[in-house]
Amino acid sequence: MSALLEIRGLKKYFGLKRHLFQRRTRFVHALDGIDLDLMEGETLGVVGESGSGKSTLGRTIVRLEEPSAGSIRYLGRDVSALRGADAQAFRARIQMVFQDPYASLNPRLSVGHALAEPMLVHRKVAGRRAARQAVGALLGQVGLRPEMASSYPFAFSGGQRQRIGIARALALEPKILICDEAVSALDVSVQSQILNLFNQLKKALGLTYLFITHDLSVVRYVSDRVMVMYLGQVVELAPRDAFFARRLHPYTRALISAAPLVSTAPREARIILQGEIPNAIDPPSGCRFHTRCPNVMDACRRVEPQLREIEAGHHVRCHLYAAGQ
Amino acid sequence: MATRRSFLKLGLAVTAAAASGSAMAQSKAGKSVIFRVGLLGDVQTLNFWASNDINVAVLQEAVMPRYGYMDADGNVKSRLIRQIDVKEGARTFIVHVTPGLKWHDGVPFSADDVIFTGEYLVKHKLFQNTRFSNVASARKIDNLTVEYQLKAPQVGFADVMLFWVAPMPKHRWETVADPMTVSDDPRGVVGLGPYKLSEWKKGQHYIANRNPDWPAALGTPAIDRVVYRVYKDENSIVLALRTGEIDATSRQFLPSMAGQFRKKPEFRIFEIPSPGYSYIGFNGKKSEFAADLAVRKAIAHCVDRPKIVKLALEGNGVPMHGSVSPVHKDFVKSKIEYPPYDLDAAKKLLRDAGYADTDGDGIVEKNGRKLSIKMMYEGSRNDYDKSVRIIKEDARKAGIDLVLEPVDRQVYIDRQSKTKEYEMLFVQWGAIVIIYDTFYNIYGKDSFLNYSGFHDPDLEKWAKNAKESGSVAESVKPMDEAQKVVVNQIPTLAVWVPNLIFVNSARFDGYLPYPSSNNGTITLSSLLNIKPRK
Amino acid sequence: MFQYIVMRVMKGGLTFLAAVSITFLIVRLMPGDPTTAFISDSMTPQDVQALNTSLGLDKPLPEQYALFLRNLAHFELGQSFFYKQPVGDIIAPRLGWTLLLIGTSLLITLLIGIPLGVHSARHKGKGVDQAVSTMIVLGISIFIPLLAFVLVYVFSLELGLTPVGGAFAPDVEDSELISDVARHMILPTVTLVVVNLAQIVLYTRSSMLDVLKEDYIRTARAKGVDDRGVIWGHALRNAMIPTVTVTGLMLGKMVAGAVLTETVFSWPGVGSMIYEAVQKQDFPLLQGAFIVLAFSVILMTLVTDLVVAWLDPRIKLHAESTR
Amino acid sequence: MREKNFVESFTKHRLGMIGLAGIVIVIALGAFGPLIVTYPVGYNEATPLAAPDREHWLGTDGLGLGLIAEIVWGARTSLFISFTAVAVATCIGVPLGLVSGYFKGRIGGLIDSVIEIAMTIPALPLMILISAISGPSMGTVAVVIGLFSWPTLSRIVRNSTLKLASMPFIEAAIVLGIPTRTIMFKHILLNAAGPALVDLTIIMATAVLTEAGLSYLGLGDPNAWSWGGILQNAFRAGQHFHAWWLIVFPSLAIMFFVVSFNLLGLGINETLNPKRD
Repeated sequence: MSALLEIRGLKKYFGLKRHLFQRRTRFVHALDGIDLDLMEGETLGVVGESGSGKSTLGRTIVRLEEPSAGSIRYLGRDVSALRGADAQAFRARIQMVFQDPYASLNPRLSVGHALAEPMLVHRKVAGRRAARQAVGALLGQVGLRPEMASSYPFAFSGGQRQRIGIARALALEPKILICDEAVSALDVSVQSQILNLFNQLKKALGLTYLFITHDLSVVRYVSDRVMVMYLGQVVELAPRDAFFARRLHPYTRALISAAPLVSTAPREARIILQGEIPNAIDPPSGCRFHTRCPNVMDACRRVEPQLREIEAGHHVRCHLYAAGQ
Repeated sequence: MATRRSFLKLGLAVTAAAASGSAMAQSKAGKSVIFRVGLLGDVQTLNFWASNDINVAVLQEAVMPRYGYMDADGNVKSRLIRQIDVKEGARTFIVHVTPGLKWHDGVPFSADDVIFTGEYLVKHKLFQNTRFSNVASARKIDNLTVEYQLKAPQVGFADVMLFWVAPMPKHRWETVADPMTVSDDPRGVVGLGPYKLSEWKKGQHYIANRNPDWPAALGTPAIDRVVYRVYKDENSIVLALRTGEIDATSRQFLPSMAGQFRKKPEFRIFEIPSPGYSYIGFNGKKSEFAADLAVRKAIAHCVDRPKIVKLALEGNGVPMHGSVSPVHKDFVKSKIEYPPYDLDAAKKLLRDAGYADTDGDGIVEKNGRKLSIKMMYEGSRNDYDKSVRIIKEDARKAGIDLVLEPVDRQVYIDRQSKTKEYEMLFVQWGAIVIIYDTFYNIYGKDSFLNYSGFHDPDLEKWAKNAKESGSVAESVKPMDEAQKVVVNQIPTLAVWVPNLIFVNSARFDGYLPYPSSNNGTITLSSLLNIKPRK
Repeated sequence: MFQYIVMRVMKGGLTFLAAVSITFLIVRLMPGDPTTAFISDSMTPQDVQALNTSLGLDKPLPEQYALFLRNLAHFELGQSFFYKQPVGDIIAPRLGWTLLLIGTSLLITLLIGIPLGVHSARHKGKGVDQAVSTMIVLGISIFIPLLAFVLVYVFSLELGLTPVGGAFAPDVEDSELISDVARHMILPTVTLVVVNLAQIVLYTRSSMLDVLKEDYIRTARAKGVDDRGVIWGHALRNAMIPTVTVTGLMLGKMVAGAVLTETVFSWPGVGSMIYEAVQKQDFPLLQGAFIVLAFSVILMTLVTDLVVAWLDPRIKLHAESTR
Repeated sequence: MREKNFVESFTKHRLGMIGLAGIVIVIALGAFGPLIVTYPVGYNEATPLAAPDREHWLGTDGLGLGLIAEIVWGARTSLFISFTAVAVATCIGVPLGLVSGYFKGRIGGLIDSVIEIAMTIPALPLMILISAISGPSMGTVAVVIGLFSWPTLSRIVRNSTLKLASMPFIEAAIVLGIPTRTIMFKHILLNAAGPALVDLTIIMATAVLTEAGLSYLGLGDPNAWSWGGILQNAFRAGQHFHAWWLIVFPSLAIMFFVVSFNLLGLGINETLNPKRD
């Protein structure tokens, strides 16, 4: 397995609107130094509370947001340097499935039109007739009937719409699919159908997934590796089984204990996090989690911990696992 | 200055009911007799001698009247001048000023003012200045007598001066270097009439109160105050008349408009034959086509006067076939008339002159240029508008394109008399009173009413002969000769003579609707004569 | 709040600058000779020469522009062709009359329109509401001269209740001036109210409907605050915000209505003066009228915006909004 | 987005359908009327100021011309004015609204300021100034009205665009590499068209009223028949006191046209945003 996508030192700050007499622009630190290798063929689950920056990560990768610093390399090439036709080609390689199946389809475009348009723009097909055939095939691939192409989004259920959204993402034959809360808006019964569809497609098409979700059970079901984010930073990154077995970071523990159905470990006391996620405009000094951490130590307040590989493939950012301990 | 006060005054009244120093406080509105006149549009200027605006003329009747007036029979009579003696075959005129007249500031009216007026008008080329163009000298005999010596005999001199000229107060104007720039003398308006202009708000109203110094010998008015109200559009005036907001207006009415007042006891309707007539004027200096006699003749063939009178005047007038109005009976006996309505004749004339329709659009061309002439007229006059539209249609049938150019009155006056920026025009003379005298003013080279500067040596000669006749009878022959030239050369083309219809409130009695001008019933004679009805 | 006012005033100034610049460009860049707009037919060559110097018509456009702005800063709006007086002197006394008419109409429009809008929102879908909707469509469809003519015909001519035109009778006593002006104002005011009412009712109604749906109103109702209290106390203040905002935007349209209304009723304001200036092709006067009206409207819009800021606490915190 | 079938829902809106029918009638009048009545030109000696009767359905004017012909040909003028004004307003207002809503940053702010300035400036006096300087012509009047109608349209398109630009389906289109132009003028415009359409009907209605107003002030085209022009002729000649038909019928025509467009707008608006709680 090689790294399809290499992310180094990725930062994304959002400037706040400055008013007339204010000297300095203030920033929200949405991503604050992300390092990550996405391996070909894997499914990486990204979890975290809202505000952790996990969605920004996905949006920055597909270039809906421009990174403030750091690099994203796809097969060794710096993505941000791409222009024109190369940028278009890159677009085709990484696609996204959105959360809200209702809002992610243009209500004024027929399904066939919505699917054909990207193929025509990228010259994946020549002419309308070929596009129609390709649309039929795509719909078949996501478990819909080809004749649905002439219908408009309002005629479909949520699950069907999400299938259309997936079909649209697949239209450009991407290598990587970013799924941003792709099933969280769906009913539980529909969720598993869509998750199964994702697994089937992965096998059939050899896709690589970045699966962003707040739902640990979904992560457990689809992921090969799991990454936890807190206030724009990675706090833990591990293979799925090791992750659920060991959950080293106190934050991870709290997350998992709050979702009891996921926990296969014997019943243990639920860890209730104190307070809310802090303001990302002025993140806490030292460890960003120290304000809510049950295991907080003196060092945590002063020194920012680094992401360290504790054992093979298991990275964690916490003073509890400092070198030599 | 009055203008700036108008809104402030409201604020003043709101804060404190401070008594204003204006003249209106003197007489209580309830007791005095007030006569209200509606004006269409504002009075252009209160410098009466620098304007021939119709509203200025109306205001002038009460405040600064002319030397004389015309009576119901069309004869010119004297008023501010008691009498004019004609001597030496109409070469010398002795002017006797009416005694007892005082200017509104108390200075007596004298022979000095009379002499000053003529000289000042000529010197500054003010309106009416050409009434004095024949004057060789003016000499003061005594305080109330002036002797005019003319360069050539001019039988109409006395009547013309009486009818057209209003005297100027010498003591006020002798220091004014450029009278054309004065519109509103900050020292107040000084007139000579039976009413003093006491208060005005530009764009709104003008109030004239009775002048106690007006000599009783000239008639004591029953009206204490004349109020002139400015209206923005014609319909407001009609409405104001109907609701009794005003008693009279200088505006003449078409029969259909006057109809709503008929059979109503609150109104009185006067119908007067007009001393003026409408005509088409050509300006050969601005249009090569207007300079072409064949075109002018062809257009003359396109004017169907009875039809125009019927539609445009709603039948309220008479067609005018010659160049002198049928009002002047002595001068139309020879029946010298313009080319008659005949579209085929018009077409033939054009064809013979080398005009042909080569592109099939119905309009003829010559030397690659379409026969198209712009016709300017005062757009707010419905009778003009309809007249020119009818003429345009008939001219079109003959292959002539008349492009209509309706403009505002003021714009019209400026372009006609100052810049001469027009190709053809349609307009009406307010009053042609002394025809044998006026003919020269219209057709003489450089005469002030010869707007287009048309010149024909024969016409010039005969018109001058007519003006410089020793008697009226002597002028008939040269007038006939002059008329022959006019109908052949067509510098102007008369169309119709209107009947003037005026509507007045029946709250007053004694209107004297003289055919004096367009002032209708609001002449000084009327103002001196009307009384509230019991 | 202070900085909001500063910002708003700056914006108003910018708007005014844009308005006068447009005027400058229109007159200069119209097809044909731009100078003819300033040269009346009655001017002598000397007059024309003097005018050329004062307007800089022989200089390049940027210099003309600078000159134009400098003249404007000194309130020099040129010389009227017809009156042969400075434009400012002619407009100044008339502006008061126009503002009086517009101000009164606006006040009455709001006094009628807001309760009507609230009432119709409360009885949504019922007969009252539908009647109001119909009225709104008719209100914005009326041709002012026709409405004015009908009013004059009925009230002045047939019933003799109101004067035909003008602002006050010429020979009125000073002590009766106010009541006389009021009498003259009735018909023009009614005309302007009728044509502008629709907008106010429309906005009050729809913003009231939005506000009534909001949580805190439901809470207040649930807490047992009586309906009348909810509507007039809580909801109206919030519903007022879009209404006042739209009032600011309506001012430009009110001016348009005033031009026609003043003309029909011979009201001695700037509007009827515009009509006269058109008739007389008095371009300096027209240009001056536009500049003065634009200034008034911009100023009044500024005031309404400040009122909105005062009504709406969110604007005071405006600065802190995130993206 | 309650899409459902827009056409189907609209047909159930009674007032909207009445408006549509009215517009169809006016358009038919403008398109086919001239085949039936000839262009009113010249004069007719026989019948000046005739009241409506069997021969002259709507009466005649001071020159004896049939009012019905003048009104039919006036319909063409009104249609020409309103469609030209709408075309001009659309060409300026829609792109500006889209651009300022889509590019939220500096460009958007700048354009938004321009829109706001344009909305504040009192349009009618400026239109009067332009028409007075350029001289009366139907084309000028139509274009000038259009030039001053775009700001509201722009604002409406901008507001819709602001909302739409952050919608996931627009982000999806970006991710799919659809060109920005296509996104703005197809994906967004398709969705912003509804509210914009409502404003277009208002612009058309207002254009006819404005033309009538300009005509009333004497700035209409004397060489074309327009409803405002017929009214102005009648008012000028003072014929409204005795020839009521010269006032009533053109006024009715204006009202009919304006009310129709406003009703259509109402219908579209309520179909798009059914506020039925």
